[in-house]
Amino acid sequence: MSAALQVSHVSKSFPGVKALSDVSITFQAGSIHALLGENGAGKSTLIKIVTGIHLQDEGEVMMGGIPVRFANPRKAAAGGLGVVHQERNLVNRLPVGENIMLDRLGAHSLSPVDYRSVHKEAERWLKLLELDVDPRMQVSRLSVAQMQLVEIGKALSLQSRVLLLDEPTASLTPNETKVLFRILRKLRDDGVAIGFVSHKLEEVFEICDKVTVLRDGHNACDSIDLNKLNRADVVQMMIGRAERISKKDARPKRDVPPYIELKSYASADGHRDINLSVRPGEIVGLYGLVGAGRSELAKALLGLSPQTAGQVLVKGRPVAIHSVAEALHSHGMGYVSEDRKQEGLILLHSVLANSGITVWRKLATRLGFLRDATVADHVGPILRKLELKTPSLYQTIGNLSGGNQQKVSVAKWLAAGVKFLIIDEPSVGIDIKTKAYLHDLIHELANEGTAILLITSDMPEMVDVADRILVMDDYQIKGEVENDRNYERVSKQIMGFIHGREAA
Amino acid sequence: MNQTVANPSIAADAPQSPQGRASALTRLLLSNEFGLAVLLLLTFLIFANTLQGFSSTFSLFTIGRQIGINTMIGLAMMAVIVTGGLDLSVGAIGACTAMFFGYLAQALGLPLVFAIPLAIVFGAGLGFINGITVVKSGVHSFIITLASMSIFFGLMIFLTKAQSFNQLPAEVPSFGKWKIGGLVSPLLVISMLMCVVLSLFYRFTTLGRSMLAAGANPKAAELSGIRTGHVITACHVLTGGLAALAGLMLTARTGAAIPSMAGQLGQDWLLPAFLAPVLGGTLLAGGRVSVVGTFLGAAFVQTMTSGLLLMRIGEFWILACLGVMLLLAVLTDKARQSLLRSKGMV
Amino acid sequence: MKTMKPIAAAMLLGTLASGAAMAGADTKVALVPGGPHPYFAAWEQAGKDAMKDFNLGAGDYRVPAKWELALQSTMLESLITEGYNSFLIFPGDAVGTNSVAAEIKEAGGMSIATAGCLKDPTPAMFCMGTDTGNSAYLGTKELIRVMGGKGKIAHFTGFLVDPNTQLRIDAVQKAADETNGAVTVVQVIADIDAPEPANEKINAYLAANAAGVDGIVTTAWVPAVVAAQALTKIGDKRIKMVGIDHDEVVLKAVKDGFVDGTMLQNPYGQGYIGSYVLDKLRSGCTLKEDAPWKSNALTAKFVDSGTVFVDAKQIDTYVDAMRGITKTVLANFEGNYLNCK
Amino acid sequence: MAIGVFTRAFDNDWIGPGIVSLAAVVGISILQPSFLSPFNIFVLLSAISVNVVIALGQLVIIAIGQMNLALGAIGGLVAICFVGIIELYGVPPVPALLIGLAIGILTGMVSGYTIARTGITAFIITLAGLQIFKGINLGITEAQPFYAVPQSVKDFGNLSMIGPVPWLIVPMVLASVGMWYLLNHLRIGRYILAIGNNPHAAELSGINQRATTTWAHAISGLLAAVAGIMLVAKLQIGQPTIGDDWLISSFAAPVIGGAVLSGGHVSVAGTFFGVVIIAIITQALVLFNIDPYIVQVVLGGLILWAVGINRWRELRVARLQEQGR
Repeated sequence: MSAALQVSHVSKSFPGVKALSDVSITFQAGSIHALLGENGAGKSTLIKIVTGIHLQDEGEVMMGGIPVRFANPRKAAAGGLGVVHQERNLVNRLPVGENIMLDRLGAHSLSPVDYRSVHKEAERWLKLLELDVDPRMQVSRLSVAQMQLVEIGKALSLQSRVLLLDEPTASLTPNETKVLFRILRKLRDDGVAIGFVSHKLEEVFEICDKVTVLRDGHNACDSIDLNKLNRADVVQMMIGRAERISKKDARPKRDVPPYIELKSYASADGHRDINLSVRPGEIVGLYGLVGAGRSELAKALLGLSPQTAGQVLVKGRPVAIHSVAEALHSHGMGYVSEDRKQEGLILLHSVLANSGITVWRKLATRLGFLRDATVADHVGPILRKLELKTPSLYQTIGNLSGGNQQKVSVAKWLAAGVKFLIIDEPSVGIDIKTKAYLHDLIHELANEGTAILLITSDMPEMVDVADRILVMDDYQIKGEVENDRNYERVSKQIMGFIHGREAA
Repeated sequence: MNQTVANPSIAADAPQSPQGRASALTRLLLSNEFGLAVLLLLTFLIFANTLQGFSSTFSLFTIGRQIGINTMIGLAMMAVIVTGGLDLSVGAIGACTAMFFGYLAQALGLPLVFAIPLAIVFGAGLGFINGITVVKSGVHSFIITLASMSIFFGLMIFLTKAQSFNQLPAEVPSFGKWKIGGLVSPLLVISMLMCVVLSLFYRFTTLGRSMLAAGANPKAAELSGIRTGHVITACHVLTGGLAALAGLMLTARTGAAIPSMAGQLGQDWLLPAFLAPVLGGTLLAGGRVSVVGTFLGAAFVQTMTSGLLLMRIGEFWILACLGVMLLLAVLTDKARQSLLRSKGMV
Repeated sequence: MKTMKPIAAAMLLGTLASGAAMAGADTKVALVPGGPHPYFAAWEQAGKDAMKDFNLGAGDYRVPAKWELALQSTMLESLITEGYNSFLIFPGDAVGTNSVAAEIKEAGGMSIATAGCLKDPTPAMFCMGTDTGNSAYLGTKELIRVMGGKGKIAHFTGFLVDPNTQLRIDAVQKAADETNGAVTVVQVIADIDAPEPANEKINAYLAANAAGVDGIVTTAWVPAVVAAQALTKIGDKRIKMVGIDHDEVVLKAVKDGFVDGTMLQNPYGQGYIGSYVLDKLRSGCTLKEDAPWKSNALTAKFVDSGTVFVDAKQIDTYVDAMRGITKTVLANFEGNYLNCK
Repeated sequence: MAIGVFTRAFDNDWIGPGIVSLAAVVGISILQPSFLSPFNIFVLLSAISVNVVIALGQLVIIAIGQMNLALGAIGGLVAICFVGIIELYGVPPVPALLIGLAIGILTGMVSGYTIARTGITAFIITLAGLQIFKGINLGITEAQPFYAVPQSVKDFGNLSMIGPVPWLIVPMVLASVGMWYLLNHLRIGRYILAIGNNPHAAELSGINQRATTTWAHAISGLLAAVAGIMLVAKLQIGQPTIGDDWLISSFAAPVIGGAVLSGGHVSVAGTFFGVVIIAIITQALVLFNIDPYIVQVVLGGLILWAVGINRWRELRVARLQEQGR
């Protein structure tokens, strides 16, 4: 029997970066197949090629032994390929039911929509997922987890032979995840080929039977049985060496007054009763699931959302921050965004413009004049220190690799010489080497006296880098964990704080 | 390709390796501006050799003068397209400013040295109103300026009772008629100077760069410490100022400040205002400007218009020709971009 | 257009005799309105006829595609470039078009502001057109007459940016004032030169105020058409109305008795006489400074191209009336205004 | 959810404009009793009918998150083609009508397809379309109107059906109900809204964006054509200027009616009341002899006011949602 979905020897380049090279993977019917790899290893690119969003440069995609080349996701869905993408893809202003059934609202353009059957059908999938939501309700009124489930329901409802799930559990609670896994097992038993992408190795070992690992766009392994492997093997394949539990020693505590301190802080975004302080030279981790309100807290601190209660103290003095400009220029605060493409960088512009944007004001003459050379003199040493690889400073940054882009989005804050830096998911979409490098850099910065707030959902990263870890859930701080670099203990404690909500 | 930046300060002055330089040359040859310049040159040569009178000094003078005015109108729109927005009220601002200038110079008898700057400040002020409304309301500038176009123009007509100012100081009309070297209008010179100034502005000033950054990605710019709201307001102010300048130039050209110079609600300016920057390669989505392209775009449109008129194609078909030209221009640009992308050159 | 043909033919006959055709092959006349408008349609035939009758090098009617001052200016400039030297121009703007007229003069050509005037000081030779103020005044007088000397008048007129609009408003007011309060102007609706808003506003006004109005005077083409339509539709013959121009709708309403009369203007005569005069001036004639120029709010050198009130009785023979005027004006011009050696 | 009921009342976009319309009617008729005379109602309804069809033509494009600057140019082109073929070729009214509507659909489809195929913003494509269609219009007519409007067409535009209700209301009602049904109950309508709301998600969900965009513009073209022909009937003349001044009101009415300009959310009933408000204000300014110079200012102010209200509502809904989390 030929494989339900087979990818053979696929390569794909984007300007400035080779995303996939000679990658193969085979999804069999009746199997749950884990696709693993670090951020930037090429998982999402692979899924996008399979579903017809990107076109491969070389290689072949086959379904049931027949080569396919979907022109767009529509064709892929019609060809029997259901996908839950990593980013949310719901139409917010339409009701839940219609979102689930969006591609089956009618036979042709002028078909009337039979709402009763649409809602009935949608309800079936919502029930299956144990999601108690009226299919007539607008998606915009759902919580993040509910949206994720609706999206899964939408993919399930296609009843396709192949189902690819890209990080389906990122914002789910353990209970919701349990329900999802039950459904996936049933689908597997019914003969569906399921592809499962996740960062959470525990989940992978719980539900998957096969595994393919990608590393830097190559196959680290191709469709092997998972039960022959243990966690350490998988990790070794992912990062190319044995998992280091903690390379870095616990850093000495500094006994200095905090650079920034929040007291019973609340924001218009919904944060409540936040108490938090970061000392110069300290790396404070902020852990939480997607939708817990971490990035929102960072942005609120920078003045993008009004403060509604409590106090913010910078160097012991109460301040009110109304704009990022104020945060940067008056209080030395910076923010490395998790969303490089949308918030961190101006992809249309050059490396120089992106790395110098924070210091234009500082470097300009009194009349606001500024020469490229002045900026280059200022940011050049920093970029050089970060070992940025670019043909020239005038290269459009959109053409650089993810790791190099990330270096620039950090570099601009180094250039600005901030005293307090919030780093949000620093290792999304970058290669392992850059990641390690960034971790060193964060430590180095802290050693030089910068106060750092690190936001990440990557548990090993958190354990590796942070000094102490605050756990956030539902826009509140649920607890604090002193980081002794003991992965097992720390991660268990963190999860305990988050799941405390479940128990209650 | 991927060599580490060895010496950034050198990189700043002459960043390209020989390889990089070659690709820069190719990039120049494939750029919108270059294509437009070639097209303009060709059109011009064809018209000059086939149409009688096209290359007479009088014809060249009038074409040049009109290019000057249309360039300024195009620059005014360009300054706000940078933000990914637009300003439908440029014509209304131009007409209002011209009338305000007329009032100052004629009714109040203010010397030109005061009247001109005051008028430009007035136009910039109208732009400021647009900008602050757009930023504060968060509504797209299309709808805001659609409204302000009506309001500005309506108030102007209400206040002036649509009466022209035609007793302006003699310098004004004679400036419009002045032929430098018997051929070149000072209006063209002013616009070309403004092109130089704006090119420098977008390249060498903090504000100009911030405008580009805020236009390309307002979120990222905001999070990088740029006061996006202020910058976008500043873009509208710049638009207002440039529209005011265009209004004054048109006043010099007609020798009087007349309320109808930009048509009902100032709508006559909209076509040149969009044609020039769009033909010139300014991204409507914001974040990239081409000042030179705007000039070339305006020059191309005016050359075509004059040529078509001389060819006696039929006055009424000129409008359709301009529309087709706009369409072809954007389609060619699209094709060029995808060519570049397929060759991995962008 | 179709209406124009008979007029044109009739006028041709009437004027051929008086046209002492001089060799004017180097006189290239361009007739340029401010933009497309049915009023100017007669200019095309007038230009052609004049070209034939007076042996001109050209008598071309060229219309800017839109009512856009810049477009008209560009077109005039390109006509200069093409070698035209005599221009009949309807000014896109009474002030703004002066600069192009100056360019024509500098290029060795001459121009006559036609159907609308340029504001003095102007490089145009003179202005020939309907005396808009006078026409509005006379029309209002006629209206007051049919109203029996008392009542309330509504006045519908054109674009506000057109300076003639203000002249018309003033003239109507003046005629009403002369009745010492017996007649009042109760409403002026302006800015309705496009059919859609005209239709909306005039209908809205009549719908609500028909009872409060005894007479309507219109002083622009579109409002006349729309108001005539409206009165015909209501079937109201109590409200008196004096229209303007010769749109089919207005003429029919006059015939049917819903409109009491219309003030005819003379676009054909303007084009024809204007071309003739330009040719004369080019062949050495000069304008007499002491000629009986009229003056209006814009210029001191104005020649009336004639206007005539026609009511139901004369409506079938209005072409004759116009022919008479054209003849008179042409003869009058030759005798009183031109100085030919 | 209690909040659901509360916000749903606010969600009904037409309630605000509806109340304003009603208040305006009551207020004006007290000050000016003739406002409610049968003839005035007739006049008002005729004007509203045409403008609703125009606004709906823009509404469907706003729904998909774009704008159609060529709406008026298409309407004008169809209007003169309609009368033109009757006058020049003696085509009977009904085939002429069908040809006119076909031209509208076709021109709309061409713009829509160009936008969908090239990905160039609708603003530029329809700006070019505006110039081209208007240019063809003027090229054909040389700006002279066609007069040969058949009596049947004139009657349609000027006679009343029952009492003060004009025949013109028929296409308006058909268009409104049709548009409401399309947006709420037809697959194409839901797709239009989905694309307007989140084009990326729509594409990933298997919606054919190209076809949907093309059809949305075709519908817009059809409505422009209907409005153009309605105006021919109403004005009794094939004016080349038809459509020149549709732009502002075509955006103002949907916006007053609560449409979100970025797409995905529109209200047919709200748009209807938006048109009513504009019509009443236009009339009120005439009735109360308000300086005509100020009309434009009021219209502009009205748009800003509507935008402000919409914004306020959006924020309010967002806040309620925040609290409901």
